[in-house]
Amino acid sequence: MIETVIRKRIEILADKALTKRVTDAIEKAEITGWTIVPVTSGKGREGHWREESVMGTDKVFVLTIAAEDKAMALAEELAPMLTNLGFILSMWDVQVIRGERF
Amino acid sequence: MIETVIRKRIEILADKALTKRVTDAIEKAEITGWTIVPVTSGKGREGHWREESVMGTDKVFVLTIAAEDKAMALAEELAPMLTNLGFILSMWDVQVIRGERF
Amino acid sequence: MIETVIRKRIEILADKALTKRVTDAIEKAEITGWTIVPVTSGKGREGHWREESVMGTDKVFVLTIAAEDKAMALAEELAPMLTNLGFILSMWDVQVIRGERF
Amino acid sequence: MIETAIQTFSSPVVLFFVLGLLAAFARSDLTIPEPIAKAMSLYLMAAIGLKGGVAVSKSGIDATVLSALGAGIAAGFILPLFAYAVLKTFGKLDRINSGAVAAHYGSISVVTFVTAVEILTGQAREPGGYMVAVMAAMEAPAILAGLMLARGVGSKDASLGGNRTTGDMMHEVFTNSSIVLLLGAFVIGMIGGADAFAPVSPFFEAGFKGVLCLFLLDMGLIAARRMMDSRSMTWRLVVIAIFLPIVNGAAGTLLGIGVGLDAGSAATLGVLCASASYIAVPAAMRLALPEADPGIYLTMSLSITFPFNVLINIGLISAFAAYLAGPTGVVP
Amino acid sequence: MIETAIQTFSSPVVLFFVLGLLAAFARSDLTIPEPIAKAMSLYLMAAIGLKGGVAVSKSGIDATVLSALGAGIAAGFILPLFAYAVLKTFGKLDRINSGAVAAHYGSISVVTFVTAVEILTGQAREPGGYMVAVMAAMEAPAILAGLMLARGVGSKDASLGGNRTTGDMMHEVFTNSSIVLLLGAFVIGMIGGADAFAPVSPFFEAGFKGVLCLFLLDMGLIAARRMMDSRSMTWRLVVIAIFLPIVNGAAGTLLGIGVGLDAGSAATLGVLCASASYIAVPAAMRLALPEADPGIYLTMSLSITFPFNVLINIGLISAFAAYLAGPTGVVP
Amino acid sequence: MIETAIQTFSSPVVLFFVLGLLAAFARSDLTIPEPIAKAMSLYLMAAIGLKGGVAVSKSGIDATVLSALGAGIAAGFILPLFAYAVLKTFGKLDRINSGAVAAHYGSISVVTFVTAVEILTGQAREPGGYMVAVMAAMEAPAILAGLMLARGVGSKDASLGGNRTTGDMMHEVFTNSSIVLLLGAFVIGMIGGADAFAPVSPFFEAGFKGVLCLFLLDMGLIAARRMMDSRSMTWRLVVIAIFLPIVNGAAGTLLGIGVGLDAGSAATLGVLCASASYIAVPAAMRLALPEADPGIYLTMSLSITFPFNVLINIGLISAFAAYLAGPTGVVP
Ligand SMILES: Nc1ncnc2c1ncn2[C@@H]1O[C@H](COP(=O)(O)O)[C@@H](O)[C@H]1O
Ligand SMILES: Nc1ncnc2c1ncn2[C@@H]1O[C@H](COP(=O)(O)O)[C@@H](O)[C@H]1O
Ligand SMILES: Nc1ncnc2c1ncn2[C@@H]1O[C@H](COP(=O)(O)O)[C@@H](O)[C@H]1O
Ligand code: NA
Ligand code: NA
Ligand code: NA
Repeated sequence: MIETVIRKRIEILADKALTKRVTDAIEKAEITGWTIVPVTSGKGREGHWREESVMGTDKVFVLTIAAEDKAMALAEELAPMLTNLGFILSMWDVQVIRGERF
Repeated sequence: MIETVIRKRIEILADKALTKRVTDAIEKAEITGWTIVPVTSGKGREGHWREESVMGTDKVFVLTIAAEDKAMALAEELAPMLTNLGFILSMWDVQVIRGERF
Repeated sequence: MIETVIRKRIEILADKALTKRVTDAIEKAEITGWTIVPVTSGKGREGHWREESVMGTDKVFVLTIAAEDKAMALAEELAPMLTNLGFILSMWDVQVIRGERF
Repeated sequence: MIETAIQTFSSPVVLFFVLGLLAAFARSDLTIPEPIAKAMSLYLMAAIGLKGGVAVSKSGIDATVLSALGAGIAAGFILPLFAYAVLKTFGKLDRINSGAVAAHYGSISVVTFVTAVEILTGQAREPGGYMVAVMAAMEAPAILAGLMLARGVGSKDASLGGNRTTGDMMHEVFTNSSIVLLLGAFVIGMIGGADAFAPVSPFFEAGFKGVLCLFLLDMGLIAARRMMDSRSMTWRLVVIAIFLPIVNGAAGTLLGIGVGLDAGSAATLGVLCASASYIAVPAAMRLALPEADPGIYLTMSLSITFPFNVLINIGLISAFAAYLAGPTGVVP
Repeated sequence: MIETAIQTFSSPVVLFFVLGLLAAFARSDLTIPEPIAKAMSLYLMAAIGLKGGVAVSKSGIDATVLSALGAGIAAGFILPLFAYAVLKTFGKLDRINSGAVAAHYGSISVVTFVTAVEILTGQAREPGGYMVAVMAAMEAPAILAGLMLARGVGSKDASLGGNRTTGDMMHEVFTNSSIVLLLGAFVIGMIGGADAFAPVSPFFEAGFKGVLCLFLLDMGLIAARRMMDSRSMTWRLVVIAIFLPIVNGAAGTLLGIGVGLDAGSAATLGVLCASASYIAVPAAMRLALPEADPGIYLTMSLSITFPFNVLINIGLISAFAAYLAGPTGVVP
Repeated sequence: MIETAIQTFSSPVVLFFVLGLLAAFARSDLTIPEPIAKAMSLYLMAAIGLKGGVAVSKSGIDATVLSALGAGIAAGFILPLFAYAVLKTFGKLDRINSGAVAAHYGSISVVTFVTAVEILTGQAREPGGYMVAVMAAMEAPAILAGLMLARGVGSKDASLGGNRTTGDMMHEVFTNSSIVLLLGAFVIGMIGGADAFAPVSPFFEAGFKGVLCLFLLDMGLIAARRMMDSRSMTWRLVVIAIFLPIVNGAAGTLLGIGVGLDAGSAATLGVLCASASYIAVPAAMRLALPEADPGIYLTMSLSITFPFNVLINIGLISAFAAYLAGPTGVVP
């Protein structure tokens, strides 16, 4: 049977305009890659938002898979933005094939 | 090291036209927020579908992060729709930072 | 309380043009369905890519939920593509309602 | 007849539809991006609404217009009853799906209407501008009729995550995006009239046929792909999807001639009766009758009835109207 | 006045905006797909830029143009100061949000400008083509002024995941997509001139008003939905969102007449001062001042000031300019 | 030469391309939404196909047309062999990437073709309408040639999740969306002819240059961003991406004059040979040769060859064709 290893999958909801701040943090944590998934609307304590790229209110999910230590370093780095910029972060363990890539 | 808490992440695949039924259920369960992710096509027992917004066959993922008890209440509330309207629900544990938000 | 069962959720990042190779593998593994989620850009060891459907550089996430044995069979089937075509695969356990559907 | 067929098949609009069908059957990866397809449908609604409103602002509302409107609305309520009966008996569909399909066949297809106007105009039988108003008026009644057939009057479906009353359903039907845009643009056209329309006419009028070509290309692609994927179709349903447009088309044409319309307008009323909605009604059904199967109603209306109407039935109806109206163009 | 109001409310552009407002208030599901809305805004920027560039390539840059430019740029720096003071005191907003909102009111709304040009042209008071250059020149100064008010000169916000200097902020402001496209197309129009513009004019000129209709339909939908969702609005902010365009509009018109512009151009300068940005500035703020609340600045500029300007204030400003310019069209 | 350069650089189409390059190099966030870019490419294919089909329906197919077609198809098979040799030896690429890149340079770029037609028409050297047919005929042969070079005839790649035969590959190539649309629209244009084309010409003809401007703006943005991100480029590949269009352009022009085409058509054949595909071929390669690196073939064709052709090489080729054809416009 094929061999899998455990990594962390981190998912950050951020303003599209501020994506670079998240990916810079990912690179600072020396994680090899990331992937952007679009989102179209949502609701939170600050109310309802909709993807309106004309006015720059759109958000994205930034996904990245990394070893636990790097994942925690990334979470640490992003923590102030979660508070100040309203980002949302969640992470969980996943099995990956060819773990050396992450 | 930064502190994380465990929450449930629930993901519901629903018809776009019926999104409000899902988000109403989320609000009924007193969960603080949700986020909509687009999907473009899929296949199930009922065959193949493609995002065709002209004809209203498009679907979305509704994501929400909540404490376990609220998550289970939501699942309970949504159960009839899973059967009657062909929605799909899955959930799993995630670590979040600033758990008081969820 | 509503009853849930454990299934694997597998997520494959693949070139849009090659989606059919992934869904063919899913069908070969006798999994009942799959769902496609769009992605817009990313970065890995091979550098940066952006969704450019004019030139065919766009990618998608293929999601599928299946029992563990079928999930492992799928991973086995996809393994060569992970190496040759640069696909990425991760999987984890999820709770689902109405487990007989998956 | 042969002349009509040649005219039909040398229209770029029809040819792009055929191209779409062929490309999908050949399993080409050609697709129109989703937001573009949606935008084209919105554009077509706005353009048709404006044009109709301007036409009515010019002609005013006279007895002909009123009788055409009356005939259309009546047809919108009656046709679903007939369709429902056929679908439940011969078609062997359940109550919910019969009601949903009946709503589609009682309502109208804007694109079929437009294609018919183009073909009729090519035959020097241009229908009256007020037929846009008739079309707009025929969109909603059949949706209401179909919902009542499927659900019964005043019922609630508390089980489906809501306390949905007939009032809610009416709201959903009348705020449906295509109905709002078609009627809204119609009113704008009536308020503004031809003068106000002039500056926007390069966009809404000159561009119209070209957009229609690309939209029909997409409809061809979607119709053919849906046909190939279809699992819920039976031969009975295929027969109905051909039979209803023939019968409804003839009935509508007779009705039109009967209430005193000219041949072109009567043929257009026939086409409206013959056509089955695949934009406004499916979207409304997904909301108001989500248990119904789009694999049935969309495949019937878009993949069978729509091509049948565009490629064959419009020609038949036009010939029938010409025959009824007689050689002098006056009802004999 | 009444005549102006009739002219305003029979313009399809304005009527589509009203349709958008009504559809959203009626909770219709009508929406323009996101990529289409974005594409329309890019199209409008390119078309306006080209048109302005071609106009300036014809007229050249003379003393009138230079004084109009000077007046516009000065207003762009001064208006935010006034707005900031009002927002902080009467509006009770904090420093950051006051600065962000001030940037919006000091900058300009391209669509308000275009609507005003259309209405003024309908009244035989077409402004000079160079006013596009004035508009372009007024976009950025207020953003800089607003950022400095919110942040203080030369500050850094290391806490927010970066070492962002004033230089970074200036770069973000000037490479903002709408500013790049507006200015870029302006330069292309100037280089190419009328001859080079001719082959692209069916797309950029003939189509313009139609695209504007659909864009305003969308703005109506968004403005109304935002108004209904709004949580951060107070009555004080609503008052300011009406008060600022009145005061700024009058001031701008006076300034325009003062530096010797004709009535149409002076009214246009008034409208530019009265308008609040909802495309370029919000996008820049999200990047450069992410702590500010879009629920405040977008709701004020798009949901209150923009409808007020389009439906009422442009008429007021035009009448005021006509009054100032006197019956002979010359400054009395 | 200088005159040509001025003509090139005052064309709005070229200027928008330069604007895109500059905006991306300045790290502006300007982007054309993805579905819009795709829709524009589909529009351009449909419009060009229609135009060519109508042209051929008028002119008919005579000896000149046939020899131009023959020359084009022959070039489509031969150019990849030459390119492959250069890429493998001087370029030091492996077999698979050499084959993939060779397919791009043997095939054609529709947008380069269109830009060349515009520039040549500006110089009173409008090529024959049948050159669209030549272009369409040149799209596919090089893809097949490139695939055979990369894979060998009749090979299978069972390892890559499929049993992909040459037949499968041919199917994928000929059902590629741009090829289907270009050829389909060509046939529609031929069937319908000028009369049928008239009602859709405001959309497909009048709007064409404007859409081309925005499409080239996007190509400029993408080309520059790709150049800045590129990791796989070597100086050898950059040299080849300039060398091939010069050599192929001259060869194609000579061939054109040789088979008896007029200067404009010969120059156009030269441009087709010089151009490298970045729409149809990359999409086909992703499917049929997924192991090849888009970082190589797209960067070469889109980021180097395309700007070189548009900004410089079209001018060179046009001058060369004029020189060959002699002052009287007849081959000396
Ligand atoms: N519990 C939640 N689950 C999923 N998404 C959430 C949740 N809470 C907030 N969000 C998303 O995060 C955005 C910002 O949240 P907030 O800062 O609370 O307004 C919301 O608009 C949602 O898109
Ligand atoms: N096993 C699965 N994994 C992921 N998505 C699924 C699965 N089964 C069904 N789906 C999605 O749910 C939709 C409806 O499923 P069904 O009701 O089985 O036709 C499908 O079209 C897919 O998009
Ligand atoms: N660690 C990672 N986390 C998330 N996505 C990744 C990761 N590494 C690679 N990817 C995605 O996979 C694509 C191909 O990766 P690569 O083959 O490493 O260039 C990247 O462009 C990303 O979209
Ligand atoms: Na009907
Ligand atoms: Na202002
Ligand atoms: Na070539």
